Amino acid sequence: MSRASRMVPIALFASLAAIPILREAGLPIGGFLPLIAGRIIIFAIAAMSLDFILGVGGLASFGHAAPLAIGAYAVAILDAAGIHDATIVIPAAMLAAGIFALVTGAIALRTSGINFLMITLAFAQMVYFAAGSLADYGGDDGYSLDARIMWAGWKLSGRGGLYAVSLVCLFAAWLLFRTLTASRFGRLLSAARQNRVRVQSMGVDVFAVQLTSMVIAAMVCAVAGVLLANEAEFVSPAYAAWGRSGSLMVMVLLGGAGSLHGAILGAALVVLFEEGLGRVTPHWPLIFGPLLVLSVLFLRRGIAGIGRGDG
Amino acid sequence: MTLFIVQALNGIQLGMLLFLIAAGLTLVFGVMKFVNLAHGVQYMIGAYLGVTFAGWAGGFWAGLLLASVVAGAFGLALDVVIYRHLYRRSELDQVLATFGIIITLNEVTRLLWGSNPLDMKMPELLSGSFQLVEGLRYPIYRIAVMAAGLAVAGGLAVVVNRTRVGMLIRAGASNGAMVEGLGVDIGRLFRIVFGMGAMLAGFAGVLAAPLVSVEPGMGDNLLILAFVVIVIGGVGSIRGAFVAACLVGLVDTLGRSLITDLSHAALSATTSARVGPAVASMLIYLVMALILAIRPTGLFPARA
Amino acid sequence: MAEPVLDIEVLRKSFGALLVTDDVSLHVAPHRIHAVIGPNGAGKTTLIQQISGALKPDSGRIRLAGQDITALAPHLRARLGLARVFQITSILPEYTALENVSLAVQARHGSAFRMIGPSSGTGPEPMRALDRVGLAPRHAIRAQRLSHGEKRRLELAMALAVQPRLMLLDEPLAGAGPEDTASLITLLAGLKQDCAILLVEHDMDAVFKLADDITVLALGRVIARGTPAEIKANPAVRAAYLGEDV
Amino acid sequence: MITRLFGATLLALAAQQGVVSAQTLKIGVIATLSGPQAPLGEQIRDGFQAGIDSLGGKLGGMPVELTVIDDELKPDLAVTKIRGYVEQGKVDFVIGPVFSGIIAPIVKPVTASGAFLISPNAGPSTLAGKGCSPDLFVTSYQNDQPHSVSGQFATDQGYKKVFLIAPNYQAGRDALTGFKSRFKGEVAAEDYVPLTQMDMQSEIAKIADAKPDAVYVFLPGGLGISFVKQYRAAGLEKIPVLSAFTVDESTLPAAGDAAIGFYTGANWAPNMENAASRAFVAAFEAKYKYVPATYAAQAYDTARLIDGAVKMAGGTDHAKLRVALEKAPFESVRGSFRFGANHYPIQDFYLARVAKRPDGKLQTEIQRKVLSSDADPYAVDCKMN
Repeated sequence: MSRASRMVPIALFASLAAIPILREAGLPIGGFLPLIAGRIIIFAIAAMSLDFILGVGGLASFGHAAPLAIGAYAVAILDAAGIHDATIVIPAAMLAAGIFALVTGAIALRTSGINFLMITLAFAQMVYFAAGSLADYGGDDGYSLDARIMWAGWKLSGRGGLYAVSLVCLFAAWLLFRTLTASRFGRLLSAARQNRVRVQSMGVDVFAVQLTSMVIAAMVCAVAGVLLANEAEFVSPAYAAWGRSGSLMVMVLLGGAGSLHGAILGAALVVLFEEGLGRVTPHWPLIFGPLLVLSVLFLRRGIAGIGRGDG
Repeated sequence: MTLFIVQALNGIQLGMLLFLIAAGLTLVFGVMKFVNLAHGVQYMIGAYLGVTFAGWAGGFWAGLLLASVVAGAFGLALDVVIYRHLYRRSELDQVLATFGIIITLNEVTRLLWGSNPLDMKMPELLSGSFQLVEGLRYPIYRIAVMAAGLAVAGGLAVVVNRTRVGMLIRAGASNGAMVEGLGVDIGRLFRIVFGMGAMLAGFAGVLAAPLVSVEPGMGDNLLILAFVVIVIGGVGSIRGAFVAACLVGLVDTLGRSLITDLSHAALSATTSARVGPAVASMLIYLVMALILAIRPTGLFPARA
Repeated sequence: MAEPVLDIEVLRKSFGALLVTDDVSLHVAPHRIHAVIGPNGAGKTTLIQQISGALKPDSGRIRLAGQDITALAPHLRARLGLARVFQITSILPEYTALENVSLAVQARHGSAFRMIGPSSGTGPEPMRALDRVGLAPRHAIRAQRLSHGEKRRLELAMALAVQPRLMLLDEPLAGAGPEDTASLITLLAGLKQDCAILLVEHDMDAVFKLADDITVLALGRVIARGTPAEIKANPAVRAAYLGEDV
Repeated sequence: MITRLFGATLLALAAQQGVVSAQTLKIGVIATLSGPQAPLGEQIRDGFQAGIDSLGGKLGGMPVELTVIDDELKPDLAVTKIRGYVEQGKVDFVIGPVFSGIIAPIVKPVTASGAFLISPNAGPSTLAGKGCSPDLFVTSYQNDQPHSVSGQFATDQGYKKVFLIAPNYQAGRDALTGFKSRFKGEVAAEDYVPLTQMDMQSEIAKIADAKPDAVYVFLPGGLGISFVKQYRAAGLEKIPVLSAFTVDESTLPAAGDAAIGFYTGANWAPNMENAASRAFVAAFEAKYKYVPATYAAQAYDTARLIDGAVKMAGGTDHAKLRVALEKAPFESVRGSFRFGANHYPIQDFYLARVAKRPDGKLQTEIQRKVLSSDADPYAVDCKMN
């Protein structure tokens, strides 16, 4: 691994950790940057989980908003039942998303290429419409949480608390996916992307490898959904909309597929453009759109690939 | 029963509109391996140009002709300037770049024409309705849309099955390397296919303009439907696109009312009021997932 | 005669009206190279695909070392000792030569699903396999940067690493230059110490040099079988195939 | 150390600025300004600005520091943007949003920051009843009301059988519930269409088949435009269409002459006969070159409400402002206007009809009053104090 690719993630985590500290120290960061950074972290977790299956495993899911929304709805449903204990909410969210990925993945993995893209989209759309029909949880209007989740009696009501927890989750996700990618399992997953038939002819059940990776990715993404619900204190079917799946995919590809920390860069860029530049001008797509085109034409490996050459 | 016939007609008509968009998409993807998300933008541009040209040139027909041609030319220009560089890139690169094109052009449209929906007048000749059966009238314009779709389908069938270009398109869809091996100017073939697809999508946009609301982003939802169509039909297959477009059109109209009725019959009133509409909305996705689960490459895959 | 490693009985497969495998029976004995030849469209590739599990036969039976594998998934066939070298070179381009082989070894040990710990460390076996095909000095090179002939060798090393009972070689010499061909033939001839081989190859010189037994297919059916000498002398084969080609 | 010094200096600077900004009124407008629903957000933005302009650029005698925020119709994004805004400094009022799906998540962040949230359009039942808040005011209506107007009208007319259509989402289902709450006849069918549907033909076929006495539709935006065009083309003119948010000034330019004769339930229309309304419409059309719809009128009223309340409270003291706001000390373009106990309006509702003005533009015109001083049914559940 090159030095740059070791330094970049460290720098990223350091600057994300520094934002609230600097704010406490009185720097004029304003209320907006920590808020945006909080969302960058949450979307980075979701995007990184997508990068694991898409960048490493070559499974281009166009429905990754589904586990995000399932995580968020787990929060809503338990909230309505008066349950806010993180040690129940988070495992429940992960379990639900895992089961969803297990069932839909088993069907989706029969296809490949553009058909895989579309069948995963189809499953996410089903989640979207199903969420909209949950009249007890606000239907299409969404559901306002009574309270945020808490852990061992410690309430995540303050901004700082949720931010810290999110950052820890992102770091944990990064460690997890890095370990997985470097492991034999990760090698197999990547090998199956490079040459599915060869891996099969080595006696490996490619289907099982890919399905396992999809379940893991969905479970991690569900954690992002839990955090997103708590950050907004609101849950809505919009979390499962296809635009959201597309946006996660843009984060991964723009950041540099397969690099994991590229997902953080991609999430940062997308959120900064949409929510940062979006504050300055509603015409931000006029800048962001061409940027996407140029990044494809001139950066072959996303932002994380800048300066690394072709190696 | 009359309702059933009308619903079926509506389904076919929606299917024809979808086919016009899906035909270009499936060929571009089949022949060039190019995932063009911005294909829906061509539909939007067609509709906007149609409204504008109809205003300038005084009438629907001039608008239809001019807008189809200009939309096709615009698509070609995009192809020459940008898309051409993406042909040999991965599908995901293509997705990212053409997504960038979508959000840019949606915003440009908003800047040029404003965010308020526009009005397109129906041509005198085709406005009005005729008596389908006693007490039920059907709009002439819809029959015209259906006829246009069928004519294009027929024309494409002739081009694809009977001409040299068509032979190359078929060959390209099943084996691209072979076509190049034949010493054909593949770039020119690509541009013919691309221009044709862009023009058809623009044509569909003008046709739809008097029926729907012309607004920025109007192509996005239709694009998803068009992708559903080409995936169900089997990527690269015109025949598949035609069959799947009719299927999606019919499922979306007939299936929706059927599901609502079924859920009324099978479930209690409150449950069916919740479940029925949700299932109706996701029906085409259920159908697509089901078809792909059974036939992972779609109904009529072009590739062996 | 020892029990055959591969035992195919009255295999039949059709695409629509086209019968591509017409009651084919075939037996490969241990430590022998069995070549399948025939003109284009004879059904060789379809046969290979049915053996490897990519295609399902309409009827008939395939046994590997006595076990019925007719309906088994491809990766399970591989676990029973079926290795494959493809017509178009099939390797993992982003990994080094050593990593390619290591992965194959891990797959055989069943340790490939391990999620914790580094991916390396499979003992001397992968290096030995590379050495066997003459690629040991190139072990640290990314597979996509190897020459065509080296990629072929790497693929053979990967096939060897699963310690197969039977190796399916689908045109292993396709695209190789004269020098590569000569050394590959030597290498292939040595492989039958390890396992039985089913060879599909267009290069007739190579076939007659390597094969112990030959089965000739034409239009999906077996038209002759025997030793290379018998096949060369068979008038039906000469008429249907050799006459046009050689 | 240096950082801390630096920070202290900045804090001091910020505090100074705070003194200055106390003399201006800090107001944020949050509305949907991108995507297909943007025209509604633009009406709100322009209507509110027109309100400020009508008072010489000041509200309650104080200069206004106005920030416009686009919620993009994404609830979580709206929350972030609104939080970022209210946390930057003391905000007095947040005006918005357009849609009920956005108001629920922003109520808490806005009111918790010490600002008032005044909704110029969205009026969900949840916030009218148990979820009502002392710092939330709604200047539009409770969502059920515009629908129940048509229900009442249908009953008044003696329609026996009415066919209902709405989009397949919460507001759509609420709309039909609202209609049915005052309709005594038979419901021929309740037809829910996907929000993204482009084509209404199959609904129209069902109407033709059912032969109802009237049709009630709630089809906002593009859905309504498609419906209006296709309804005329299908030759169903004889069956009257009652509606809400389907034919209004935001969709009429696109729907065209096909919309003439459609009925809509409303609390205001551009031809409303009072001085405040006439002044508003004239000034609005002169500046923005389009006919205002109720969205703009309600936003205009909101600006005038703030003006009156700040004047009455003599400043921006929160408790005094609330008392003043509750008295609704302004002259509404709707004529009679007051707040109920849940801070939702009590007002008259009318049946309006689409017509062509002498200048060729289309607008809705009031036909007759259907409900007088109507209060929403959820107010009884509101226990504010």
